[in-house]
Amino acid sequence: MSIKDVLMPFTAWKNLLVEPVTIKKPEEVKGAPRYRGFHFNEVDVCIGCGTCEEICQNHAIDMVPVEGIETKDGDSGLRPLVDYGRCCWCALCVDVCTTNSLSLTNTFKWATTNPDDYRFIPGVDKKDWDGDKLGYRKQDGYDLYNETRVEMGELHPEDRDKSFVEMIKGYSKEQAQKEADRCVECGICTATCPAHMGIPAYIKAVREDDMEEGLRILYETNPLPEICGRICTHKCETVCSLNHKGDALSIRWLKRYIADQVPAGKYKEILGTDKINENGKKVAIIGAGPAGLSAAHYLALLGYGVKIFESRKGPGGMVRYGIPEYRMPYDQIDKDIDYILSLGVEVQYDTIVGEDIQLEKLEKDYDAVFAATGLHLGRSTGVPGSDNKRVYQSIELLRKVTDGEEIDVAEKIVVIGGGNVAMDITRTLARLQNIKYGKVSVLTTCLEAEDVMPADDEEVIEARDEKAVIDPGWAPKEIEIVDGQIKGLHVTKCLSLFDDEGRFNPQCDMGNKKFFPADMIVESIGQGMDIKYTDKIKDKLEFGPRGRIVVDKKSFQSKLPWLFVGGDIIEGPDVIHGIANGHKAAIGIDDFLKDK
Amino acid sequence: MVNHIIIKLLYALLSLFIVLNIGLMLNGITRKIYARVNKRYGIRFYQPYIDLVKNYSLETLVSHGVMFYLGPLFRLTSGVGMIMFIPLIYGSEMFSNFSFSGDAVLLLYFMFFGTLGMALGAGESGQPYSAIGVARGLGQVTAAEIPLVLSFLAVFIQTQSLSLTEIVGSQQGGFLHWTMFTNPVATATAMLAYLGSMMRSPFDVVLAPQEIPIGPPTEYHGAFLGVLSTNRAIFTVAKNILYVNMFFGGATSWPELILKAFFLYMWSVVVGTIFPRFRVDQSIRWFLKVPLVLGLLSIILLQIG
Amino acid sequence: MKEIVNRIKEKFPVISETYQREDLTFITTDKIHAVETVTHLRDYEGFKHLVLLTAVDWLEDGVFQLTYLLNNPKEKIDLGVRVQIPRDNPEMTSAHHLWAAMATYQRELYEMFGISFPGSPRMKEPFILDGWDGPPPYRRDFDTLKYAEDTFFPRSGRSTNDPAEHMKKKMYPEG
Amino acid sequence: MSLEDLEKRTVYGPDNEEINVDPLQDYYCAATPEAKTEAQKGTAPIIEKFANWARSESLWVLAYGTGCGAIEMRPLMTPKYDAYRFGVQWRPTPRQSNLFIISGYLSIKTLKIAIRAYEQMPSPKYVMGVGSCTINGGMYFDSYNTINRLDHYMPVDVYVAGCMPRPESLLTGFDLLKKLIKEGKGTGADKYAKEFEWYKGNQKKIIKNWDMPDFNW
Repeated sequence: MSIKDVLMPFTAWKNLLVEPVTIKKPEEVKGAPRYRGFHFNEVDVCIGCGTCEEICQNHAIDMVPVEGIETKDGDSGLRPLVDYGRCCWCALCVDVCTTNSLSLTNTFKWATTNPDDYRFIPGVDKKDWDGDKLGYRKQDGYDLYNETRVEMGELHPEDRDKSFVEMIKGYSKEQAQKEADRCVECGICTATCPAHMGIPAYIKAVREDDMEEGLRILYETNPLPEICGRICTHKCETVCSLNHKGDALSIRWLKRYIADQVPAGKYKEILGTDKINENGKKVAIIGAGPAGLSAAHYLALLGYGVKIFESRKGPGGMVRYGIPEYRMPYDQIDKDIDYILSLGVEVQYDTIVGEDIQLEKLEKDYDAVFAATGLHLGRSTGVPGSDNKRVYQSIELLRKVTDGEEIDVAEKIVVIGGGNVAMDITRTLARLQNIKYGKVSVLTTCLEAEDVMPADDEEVIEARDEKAVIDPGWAPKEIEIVDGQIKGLHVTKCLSLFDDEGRFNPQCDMGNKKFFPADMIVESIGQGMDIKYTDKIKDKLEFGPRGRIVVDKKSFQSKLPWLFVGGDIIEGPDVIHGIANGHKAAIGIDDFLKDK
Repeated sequence: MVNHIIIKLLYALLSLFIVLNIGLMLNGITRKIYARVNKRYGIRFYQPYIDLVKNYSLETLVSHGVMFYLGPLFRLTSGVGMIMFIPLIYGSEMFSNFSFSGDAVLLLYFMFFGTLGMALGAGESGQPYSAIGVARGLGQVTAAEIPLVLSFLAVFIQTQSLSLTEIVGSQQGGFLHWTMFTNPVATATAMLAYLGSMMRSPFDVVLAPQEIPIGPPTEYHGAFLGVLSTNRAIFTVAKNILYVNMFFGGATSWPELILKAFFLYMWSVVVGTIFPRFRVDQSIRWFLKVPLVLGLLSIILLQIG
Repeated sequence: MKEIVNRIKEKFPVISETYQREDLTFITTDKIHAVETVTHLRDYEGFKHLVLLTAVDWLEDGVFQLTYLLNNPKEKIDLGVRVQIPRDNPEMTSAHHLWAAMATYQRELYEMFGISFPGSPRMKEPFILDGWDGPPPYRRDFDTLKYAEDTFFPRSGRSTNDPAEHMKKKMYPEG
Repeated sequence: MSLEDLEKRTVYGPDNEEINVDPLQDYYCAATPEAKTEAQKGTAPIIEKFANWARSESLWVLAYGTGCGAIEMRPLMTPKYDAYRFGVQWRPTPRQSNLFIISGYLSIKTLKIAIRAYEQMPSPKYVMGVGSCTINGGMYFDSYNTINRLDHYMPVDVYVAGCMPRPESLLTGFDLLKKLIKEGKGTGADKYAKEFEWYKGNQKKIIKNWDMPDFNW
């Protein structure tokens, strides 16, 4: 020990007069800018998907209903309740939040005598730190799941615009699993899907590469997965929680993937439908469309003898006759339908109920009747000139294409209508023109402006890729006809579609006019139903708005106990509503007949 | 005569009260200084008062035996006893308390008495940490006390007196008459021994708050602890006054006394604040080296001189 | 590493080997030869240091996998000797005579997995779990959550809703 | 120590003298605690108030770092936070502390120690539960040997949220506790005495190997 060692410590005494390093007011200390303090939830942004609850390792989050927040499509109405008796501020809930509504503020001081205070709903129960600017939020580019969906292979426009080959290639196994990996299993989609399909469950099956389980889940609620996997309006994807901060999950393509993987021959074995115990009761179904087939499937499984009366030459209804082949190949339709028919369902084609066979006879011969005749009548715009023979209904043209009949395609065509059917006919005609003339000259116009067009965005984009012109926002006024030949369509700018009371009442700017030259005009502004077969029992039925038959929402039973009605003539029009209706009607019929 | 004693007693009690306050304030201010050297604000200077009140207001119950109760009492007796018999203010009839011609020896006895009482009481608590603390404490205090007694002896021999009043009296007439200057070797010895008895670094292994909870008083709580800290305040000041009387010319007024006591106290603070802790064996070895040699030297020098 | 494993292979049955890293290898041997192999490694191959003895519960396969992880301080390499023992009535030869620490590991495994090492000192004394009377808690068929809920009074008043079910109930009350 | 060590027994000295040993009598007070009656409090409210002020301004802490939390406690003693200026001091022995800080989870083994320490503290004594684990199990909620909520085993006066709470949060907890004590609401020890049977029952349900006296200080 040297003298230095003894004296050196004394230098510390200089600190006596130095200002201490102590924080003077520790109660004012704030956390670091990205400190993980207490939770805050932007309740309006949150959709209550419960992903935060799912990821929480400590079971610190409960999903609870909150007064004033309603359950609606895409919003469960639940909000996370955090228990600070469990939370460990790992912020996984923030990282996984699909809407970015959940954050951690940088306030972290909270002492209390009552531990139950530590259980609160962030954002709903007002706290001092609500609205703190700083704190922990999900960083850009840092995600626990992929924000962009796996690209779906498509045929290039130049490869597809001359043929009716299916343009969507479908996912490979790697792609499907990668896409399925994005699912957060929130289940927001399930309620929105009319058929309430077990979406998270079958996506999980894709992730785990268990196709048989996936198929079983599909068939629980949907007996037409190949069809739905291609042309479903996928309402599920619009409410998908991933949609809030990236692309929605490709739920539809994943469904198709499952169905595509399983060969038709294995269906019966996987679904365990080799042997069905018949119960001896018989049900007649009018229409072999999605609703009718769906009902037939579930009734057949329940042991009923099912016979379908179909007016056309083949099964499938609008799926076959209304949707072009490039979207919905016929062999895939057959795959689904053949399986249903293999369950013992009979179909009598070319039979129009009301003409070839009377409803009364069906009532007598069968225990119950399910009518799902769909919307097969085209609607006309009724503008001057629309009675010309070169003015067509899209629905008729599509039917002709399916039946393989020749269509006299003109060189210049105008399509009126902005729905998916309008896009279908536009693209079908474009292909036909391409085949016939080697060039495309189809123009599609509709009342709705671009952003409110009812057609799916991808349909519009693809139609444009195929060189069709889409010019929305115009109201047709007159078809110019010279010597019986169509010269074109006069339109005026459409300003608004609905009046103040929400009724359909388009307003036009008469000064803003346009002329679309054409040799042929196709109207595609919606379809009507033909329920003439009910004429004799009309008095016993009840009709709602737009001439729809009133049915019980649960069982689809009409006022006549033996008559069940469903499909597009009740709800929709779309395929998934039809399937859901068919399923519910099947259960309704079963309930009705069980005790008989 | 009785009247005289009663008045004396009252004055002694008054001085006791004053000393207690000085002790608590010293304690608070020291810790404040200590904190500032450590670059922090430290306790409020009146914190020792609050702690004292709080300790007395806490529940006190324990049944470790009679000696356990007597331990703090012995300790307090030593502090109070010292004050009772120490001449506080030179020349003041009233504040000479009960000093008498042999008081220096009695005071030395009181100094050890408390430690011993504490050792017995803490020992009875059955707390192993207390036992360790007691063993360390007794070892260290004994080692420190040998040089201390030697230095006192030197002063006694020098002044040919065992009366503190006389010893102080012999130092009057200018600061050069202080023992500090007349016998610097003895003063140095005493000052080193002083460090050992103040329970500050580097000699605070007895209390060792981290390794063994708090040394001998581990089991003492509530009012016991209150008594102990009361004594700590009184005893420290009493010891300082003894030193002032022995080596620094005593005091003729209260301010002088407080000032001298404060600076003397600072000596242990200056060292204690910055030095790390000695182990018991290290401190015993140290006391038996430098201070012991110095103590012996002081006596030998007196014999020669 | 490879030479060592080859030398071991000559003397003991090695069921499989995994070359994890340059300085870390695992070999699997059978129950009868495990302790012998470990002894041999210690005495002849310089693996003087026992890093750990641990167990893995392969519930689906019905086995416990014990791993004796040994370290050769001179060569700075690690070798793990794995052995699988049946899950029902698990018992393993004690190796407490090789390293003093082994007894502690074996005591822990007895307590946590219920693997018995006959002859291991103080094996049946409680080690970490004081007064435990449930099944060995590290076994995977032991449901800790249920045990905790039954035993430790979780704070009541928690309830949660599944978003999908809640939405179906709210939006389609008719079913 | 095991349960046998606490049993009464007779030992014999060198001269065959009989010595009766009753460890519970010799080392512990086996009497159950008693709550302070209203009468005791009511005698001199002003004194009680003054005492409460002193108690609140002189919190001597027994910090039980069970695994977490000890690291958040230390900064309070360092120059940066310097909790001493608020009258908070750390005490290494339960005998001299009046605030017991349970920072984090308690396993069955540590609970045993915590209970003994709590019972050794002189009343009025306070308990501060720090972190999620003391409130509802925290991240160890499904552990097989970690208790879920502290208030079943000892009365908790103040909880501080966090996992672990930062030193500033602890200071917030001290402030709240000071307020409570000044208002005369720091009555955890009385609660413990009043519901002694309930607390003991809970403790004994968890600590199956109960080898200590029912009450000891």
